Amino acid sequence: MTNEEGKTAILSATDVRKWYGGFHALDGVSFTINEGEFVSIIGPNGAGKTTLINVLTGLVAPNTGTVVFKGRDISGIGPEKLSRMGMARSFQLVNVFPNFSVLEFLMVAVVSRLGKGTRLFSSLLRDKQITDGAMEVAHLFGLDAKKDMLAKNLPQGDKKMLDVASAFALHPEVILLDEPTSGVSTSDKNKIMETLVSASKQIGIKSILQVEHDMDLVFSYSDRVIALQAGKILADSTPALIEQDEEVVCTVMGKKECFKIFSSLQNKER
Amino acid sequence: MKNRQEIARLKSLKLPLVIVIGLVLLCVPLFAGQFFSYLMLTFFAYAITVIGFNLLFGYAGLLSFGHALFMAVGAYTAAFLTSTFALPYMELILVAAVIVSAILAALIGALCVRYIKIYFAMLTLAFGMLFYTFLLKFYYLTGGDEGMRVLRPYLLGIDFSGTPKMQFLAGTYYIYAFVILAILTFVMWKIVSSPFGLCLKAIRDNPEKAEYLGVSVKKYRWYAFVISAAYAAVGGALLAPAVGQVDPGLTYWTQSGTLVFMSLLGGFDYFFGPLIGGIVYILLQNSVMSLTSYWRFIFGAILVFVVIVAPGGIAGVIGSLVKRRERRD
Amino acid sequence: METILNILFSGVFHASTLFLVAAGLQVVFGVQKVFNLACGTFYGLGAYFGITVVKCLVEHNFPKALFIVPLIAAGLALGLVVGPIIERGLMKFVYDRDETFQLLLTFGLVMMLEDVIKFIWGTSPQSMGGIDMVYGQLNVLGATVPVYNLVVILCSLIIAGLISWLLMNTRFGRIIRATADKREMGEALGINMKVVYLKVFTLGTVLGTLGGALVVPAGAAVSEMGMDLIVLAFAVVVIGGLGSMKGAFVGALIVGVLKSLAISTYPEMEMLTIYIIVIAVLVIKPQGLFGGSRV
Amino acid sequence: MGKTRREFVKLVGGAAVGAGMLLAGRGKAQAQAKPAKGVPSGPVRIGAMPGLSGVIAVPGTAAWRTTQMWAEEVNAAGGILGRKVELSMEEETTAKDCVERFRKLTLETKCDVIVGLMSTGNGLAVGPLAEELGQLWLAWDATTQKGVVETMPRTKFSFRSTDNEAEAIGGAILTAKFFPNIKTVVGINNDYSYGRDCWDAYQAVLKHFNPNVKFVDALWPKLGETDFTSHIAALKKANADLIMTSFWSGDVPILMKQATAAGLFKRSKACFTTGGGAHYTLKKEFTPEGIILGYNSFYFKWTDTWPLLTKFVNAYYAKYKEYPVYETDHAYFVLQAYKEAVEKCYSILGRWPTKEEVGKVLSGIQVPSLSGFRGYREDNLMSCNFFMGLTSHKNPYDFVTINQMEVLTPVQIMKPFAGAKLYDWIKGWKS
Repeated sequence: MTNEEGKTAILSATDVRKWYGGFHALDGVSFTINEGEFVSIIGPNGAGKTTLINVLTGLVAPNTGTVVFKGRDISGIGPEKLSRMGMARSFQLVNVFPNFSVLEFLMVAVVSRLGKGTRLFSSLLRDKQITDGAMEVAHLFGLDAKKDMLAKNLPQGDKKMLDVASAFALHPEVILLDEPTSGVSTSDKNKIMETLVSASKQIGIKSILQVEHDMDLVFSYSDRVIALQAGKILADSTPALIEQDEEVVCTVMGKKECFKIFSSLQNKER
Repeated sequence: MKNRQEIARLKSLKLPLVIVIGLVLLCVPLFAGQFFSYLMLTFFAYAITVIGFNLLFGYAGLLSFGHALFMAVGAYTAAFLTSTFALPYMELILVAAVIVSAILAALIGALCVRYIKIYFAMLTLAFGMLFYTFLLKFYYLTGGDEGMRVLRPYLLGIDFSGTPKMQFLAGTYYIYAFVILAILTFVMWKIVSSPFGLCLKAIRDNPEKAEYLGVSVKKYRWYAFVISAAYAAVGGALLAPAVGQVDPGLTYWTQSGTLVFMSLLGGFDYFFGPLIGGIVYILLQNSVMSLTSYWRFIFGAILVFVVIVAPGGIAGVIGSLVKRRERRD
Repeated sequence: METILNILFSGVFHASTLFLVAAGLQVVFGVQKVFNLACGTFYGLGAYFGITVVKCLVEHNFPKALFIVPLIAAGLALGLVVGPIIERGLMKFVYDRDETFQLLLTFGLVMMLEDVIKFIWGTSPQSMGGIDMVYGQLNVLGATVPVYNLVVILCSLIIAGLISWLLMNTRFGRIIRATADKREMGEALGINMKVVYLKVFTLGTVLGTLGGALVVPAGAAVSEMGMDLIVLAFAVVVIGGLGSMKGAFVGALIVGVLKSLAISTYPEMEMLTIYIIVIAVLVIKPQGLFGGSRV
Repeated sequence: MGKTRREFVKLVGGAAVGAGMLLAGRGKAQAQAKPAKGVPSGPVRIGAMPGLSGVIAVPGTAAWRTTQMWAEEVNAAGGILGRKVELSMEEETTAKDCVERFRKLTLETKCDVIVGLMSTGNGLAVGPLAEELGQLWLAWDATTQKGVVETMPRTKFSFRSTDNEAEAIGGAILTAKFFPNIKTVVGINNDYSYGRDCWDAYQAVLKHFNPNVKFVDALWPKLGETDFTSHIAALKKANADLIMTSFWSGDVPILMKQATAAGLFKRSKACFTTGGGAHYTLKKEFTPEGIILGYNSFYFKWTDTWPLLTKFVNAYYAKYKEYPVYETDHAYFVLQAYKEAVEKCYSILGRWPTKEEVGKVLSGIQVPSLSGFRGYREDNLMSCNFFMGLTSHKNPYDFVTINQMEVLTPVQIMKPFAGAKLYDWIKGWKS
């Protein structure tokens, strides 16, 4: 499991292809995520990012290729089993239990982590392990003051946080975040990323894989960046190198933005 | 924090209220006539059924339109044991009803829980009607349309055949049924406030998300299906000796509709909602049926009214009234 | 040969009315996602009303041979009146609710309308006498078939044709197909969904009442006819696929012919066979035979 | 709730009584509505349980109408021993609800007697209950016994109807008489106990008279079926000399019509053992002449020499624009039997009798009913004549009636006592 660089691979995709009719959402994607890495996936709309996440989390089975998590092929295994193997995800669009309070919401994840879901007759609220587990995560994400509020009544940003927090409450080894900061004001984005990083350290999450649009965030927090375009990997490298790669930046950010960045660079060089 | 205190206050109020209502129900035969006691007895049987039904409907979000099937399973178990096999021990009947219905529900449920919403409703409806035709067709076994006699069972091994029937029903049997209702209500309360109950509610609210949080959606739905079937069977087994006869009409699809009606009328979002619905339905039917031969119209109109105006049912209306009052305070 | 023909004719005759009711169920489900339990009751209403109208006209010396005209008109008119009343008066309040509530609303309707029929027409069976026999009988390869039954089959086929033309070639049909796939689609296209729902529900009601009116000259109207039919219509749509018009057509044929076949070969298994097929379809192919293709 | 309801009933009952008195007052002298000596002053409460929906709605409605007419008539004539009759109606639905309603009528409404019920299943549920509660129950149709099995041998409070199979036995006797040459028979009966028992008994009896007859097929449409085109295809396939059916409700005209439309009666004779249950719906247009039609225990036109019948049929038609069906006589008889039993008790005891006393007198009673004298046997089973004959178009109505009418007596078509074995009894007949 240890590769040549002395890192331990935890999740790897080999030549994954997924097509819907004639449309190739993923067209031969291969990469490996190692323990301890924070990897960001970038790419323009329709590049196949969400399909990739769906394949990696076992929701969608690839047409060809394999996805291996902790040494086991997980293609099409389904989210429930995967979550018990140690992989969790959050969603691009807010995905909560609308009628649950924050605490109850997190308790669902804790119950499932502790494997107590089939306890029919034990009291939920008297189980300190469960309530404490939920409170701990609520605290990490700054939701403890709102723990009795119903999810549907939370402000948009908190809903998003709650969704992410519930994934963290599973104490996964790998977590996949689908645009954790989308729909959040720019000023809050950095705060969220800080929270994510510190929470993952506290909980002991080994690797984070995120889809993100905000390039500043990508470049400042990731260890590695994978750029997708039209279902293929365009580049897979460190943020520093990607930042310089005109083709990648132009593809991901669009011509106009790209021109701004690179023209200024070129001007400087001159 | 104020919110929390209020909840605590409400909770501390709720338990004594439940106990008082329970005691009043228990004492009904002391101050009411035999017929009213008998009505309450049928209510106990239906209460057990709907409280189980609501685990599926209210908590897991699955609308079964064939749940009367399991009530009939319980009732026919009582008929078989008392009439065919001459084993009139009520405890044995209850255990057998639970086992038979659980096995049947495990099989049917394994197929049904793969679907939700309208498909689940239709599949359960189809199974209910299949059982209905089975009861009608295999008449040498089930007595067909005529059904079967249910003889008076022994309670705790004691033969009460010396007591006149109504005295038995409004006395010993009444208390017996009440105790079972109380126990099963308590057990259901434990179930819904357990981690399992939480997971069921999570499944109802958002099955996709629940799955990502490691909740085995289908398995838990299946558990809920089996539990609710067992409850219905106990309800049916308790009802049968009171009626004295079982017939296939018990499992016709409109009977399943009645169970849904009760839950909705009382408010399926609330733990005690279906119980309120059950008692109101039974008392209402009792008086409306005597008043007019067009009682179906009135019941249909009530159902339509509840669906359109008060989908939260009676408990929902009470709940919102209480909330409004608290806000004013 | 004669036997096979007899079985086929009776199966298809049964299927033709079953199709109309099931089609009404399908179009409403396809667009509004409401499983209308009251469709059987509409069928019963249509039967009773058809008798009343035709009887009244015949008493006033209306030519007997032309009774089919006022009969169809009665079925249509009743649906056109009852449909909008129920849609505007009741259904519209529950569109944004869970489909459970919609199902229960129609269950309430079944109970109410049953008593309405009893109130208006009483409990005695109503029939038009032998009026359908004015068309005589036809001998096909030794099998005697009442011509009226063929007329019903023909009417049903024409209606099926009209519906498919409506769906494929008109603006209303395109809207129905679009909204059947995605409700938001219709709203996004700037269509007044209120009007669409009104029209669709009325169409569903008309199909039911028309089915009842058409079948009744060959039999009689009895109070339990609606309850009897809803279970069969339910079987049809499950087998054919919920929401699919093609499914209603094929499903009705399957149930009709199968019923006919079971009755003449192994009568004890008649209903049992249908339920077992329904469950088998739900288990093996839950979307039904044509569930994939919408409306 | 109970109290207000009782008041409501009182109101309605009072209005009915008032109307009845007005009507009666016009004709003959008004009888004194004052209870006789030793008789309680309150009204006699009679509970009635008619089926008003589904297949039992047709006879149920007729029986309920008859009950109301009887009550009006009796009240107009001063009631029972001067006590007014007050009716409480509870609909017959499922067994579970019937048991509940029966209890209510007994314990809440405190009825002196309960009449009604039609379905055998409901009878089996209510019969033992009546014995347990000590409540007089005079059944219209719901039997607790079948010819084949006896479930309640000795009753004190349940007064039961005739055996389920009586009509089928009568039908078979007449088949042998009218159509001695038939060789093959096909049966179409509802798929429930009444249909099956009728088909079995019919076969046994016909075989007894005509050992060479073959029963080629049996069809079992479910109760409440409303389309028989498929069954008719199967009947055609069977190609038998005679079609036997025990249909009795709204399905009779449908079957008749669809069979005629398919030309079935061109080849086959038919025996509708109970088809007269909705006889006015059998229009001439689609009902052939010369098939056996049974009217159960009441034929609205059987004689002009029994004024009770003529008067009743006219009054019924005038009121409801329909002709009465067989259930009217069941309903009329049970009430009349109760009234006369009470009066008989009074003449002996000098006071209002207990339910048990009434029950004792009811055993073996004979009273004039709509279709002649009717009674209860010593085993508390109703004994009455059955009317059957060949359909005829020679009448002033738009529906068929019967000629060559046979009156089948209970001795002919009902086994002699409740415990007897039906098929042993039939085997013992002289050919």
